[in-house]
Amino acid sequence: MSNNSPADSAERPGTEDPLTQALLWENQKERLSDAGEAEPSLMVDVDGFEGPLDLLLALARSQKVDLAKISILALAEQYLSFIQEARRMRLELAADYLVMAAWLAYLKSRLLLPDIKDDEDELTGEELAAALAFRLRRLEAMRDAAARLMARPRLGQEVFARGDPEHVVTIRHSTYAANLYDLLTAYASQRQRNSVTSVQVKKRAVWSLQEAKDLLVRMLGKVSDWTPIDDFLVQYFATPDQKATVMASSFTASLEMVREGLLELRQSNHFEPLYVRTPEATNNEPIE
Amino acid sequence: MTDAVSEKLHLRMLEAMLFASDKPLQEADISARLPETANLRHLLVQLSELYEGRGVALKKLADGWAFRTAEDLAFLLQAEAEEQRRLSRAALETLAIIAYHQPATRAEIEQIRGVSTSKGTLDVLLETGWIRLRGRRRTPGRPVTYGTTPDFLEHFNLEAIGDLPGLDELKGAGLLDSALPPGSPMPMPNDDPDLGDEEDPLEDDLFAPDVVLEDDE
Amino acid sequence: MTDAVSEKLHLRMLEAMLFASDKPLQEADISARLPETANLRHLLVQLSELYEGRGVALKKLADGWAFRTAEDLAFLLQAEAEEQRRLSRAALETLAIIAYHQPATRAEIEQIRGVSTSKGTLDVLLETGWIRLRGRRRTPGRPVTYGTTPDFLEHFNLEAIGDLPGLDELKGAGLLDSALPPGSPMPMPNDDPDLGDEEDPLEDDLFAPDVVLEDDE
Repeated sequence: MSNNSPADSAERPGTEDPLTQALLWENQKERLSDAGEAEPSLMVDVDGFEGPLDLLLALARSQKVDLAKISILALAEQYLSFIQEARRMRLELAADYLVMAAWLAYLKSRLLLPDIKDDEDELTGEELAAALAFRLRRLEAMRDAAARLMARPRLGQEVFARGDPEHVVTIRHSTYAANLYDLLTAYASQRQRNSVTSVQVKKRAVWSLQEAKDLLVRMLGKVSDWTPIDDFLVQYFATPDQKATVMASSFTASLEMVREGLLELRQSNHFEPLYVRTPEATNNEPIE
Repeated sequence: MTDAVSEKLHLRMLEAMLFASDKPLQEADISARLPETANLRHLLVQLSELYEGRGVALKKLADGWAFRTAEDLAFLLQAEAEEQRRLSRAALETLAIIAYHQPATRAEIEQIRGVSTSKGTLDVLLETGWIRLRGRRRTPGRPVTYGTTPDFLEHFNLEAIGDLPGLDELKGAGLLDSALPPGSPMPMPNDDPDLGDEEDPLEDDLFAPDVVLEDDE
Repeated sequence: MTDAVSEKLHLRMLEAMLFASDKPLQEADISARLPETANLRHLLVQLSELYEGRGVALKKLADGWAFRTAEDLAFLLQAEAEEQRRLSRAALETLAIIAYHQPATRAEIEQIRGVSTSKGTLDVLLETGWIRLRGRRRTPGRPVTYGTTPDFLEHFNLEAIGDLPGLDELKGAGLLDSALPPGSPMPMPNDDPDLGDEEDPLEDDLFAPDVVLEDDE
């Protein structure tokens, strides 16, 4: 039935080697052209083809003429008889091969029948044939281009780069971006944040009125002469905030004691020192 | 320094930089590392001449310059040859189509090959680093466009995409025109990293490298 | 082939081999890949001479022969990359405190910020060149004092450290929005290079941990 040995055809699909494929391709082409139309059964093996266009191209090359001058009509007939043969043998063909067959049958009819110009937009048979010829030429051109690319002296195959490159050592310098606004914002916000978190209410040392009065009673018991009140209090003026509370409390206490007749106060003028003594009447004990 | 002395120094600097690198260096990058007074074009010509006929040659590759072993010495260096994955015929054709027709969509590749492209074919090519996803075509469905990379040029020893073998003939024959039938405008393959009018960038999230945020703490 | 022609070919082969190899080549390995007639010793001398005074030199290293960049051009292989980095918030605050409260010790900075300062923060600031170690505070433990540098003034466009705006001005600029408690101290920053009364110079041995006891002769 087929001239292809089973081993030959089995080898074809799995092959990845482009060179081997190219050789197979050449073999196939030769077989196609040698056999001609006398033995169409030869061409039924479609395993080695990459779709209907590829098959058409192989058939076209079997015409041994320039693709530009190829007879599309003959090509269409060749393809159709190929498909017919395949069907006769009940071979399974992929759908796209059949679609192409249908299209070629249509093309054939358009080429054989005189052109009926019923639709301006419709392409004539010749135009359709030219389009197909173009596609075949273009596919072949791309195939040739691939071969020419692979035939170039390639890096790592035929030409070589420096095997031991001396790599550039990158020394990184960082430059930092920050402007005055960033700086001030950072300062202001952290000052503010911190002022909120660190406010502590200090426990203030406060003399109560009673404490001041007790102190005055103890100290003034033996004062018969006018004496500046500060002289008694100075020993408690250790810190400024204590001074304030001592003065305030003892002044208030002294006023209270005057009202009670326990004490006399004298001040010559505003902001002058305040003098204090025990009243004569109650000054029962001589101090001297 | 006299002109002759400084020129000699510049030539040595150029030689050292190109020799040290295994990748082509762009002229702008070389200039940045040479003194301002250096005339790079002139130096490159001089250096090329210096290496003419030697075992190593200065080549203009992938829009840059690089030293490569002389092509005729390939036989000598087969010990260094890298094991290369063999590409299937489908992959080779697809690569050629992308190279000559870029930017090209999958549909365009399939239209030229007349057969659907298996996912594996594009994957294999992407893995070689020779092709890349460029962007999206501004047409319905916004298909991804493919193009070649600088590594492609470097691997195939090409100065620029315009130096693809047989490009002028293909153009002249109208075979790079994807429209049927052969029409007037003859497109040129374009591997410009900048997207063309008909391309949109890929989505940001699709293949964007992670954005690295710097932090010094 | 005349001797001269074959010698030239051998020289090219040697050059290409050494160039393409990913490691230095031993003489035995080179010989094995050269034609038998080649005189390797002679070729190595010739190749060395060819590269004399050039940007690349042929070197005999411990494990064989290899091309290396001329030593005086090593600087070309060092790229200086500048990267812009933003200061972290912690670093900015620390910098601001040092600027306003200098001379300031780490403990003082921490007291003002209310959080501990990582070593990294001060390191980053030292790297900016905006702060410096000034001296040591004359207090127990003799902690290092930090202050700003002239670079700081220059970067932030200040004529003198006293030009930093005060609290009232910060408030006026809307940077401080709520009132600070009355009596919040506004420091008088001092970046005088001469050390103040409360500072000792840094020891020569910068990080000598020993506390130096003052002698009161």
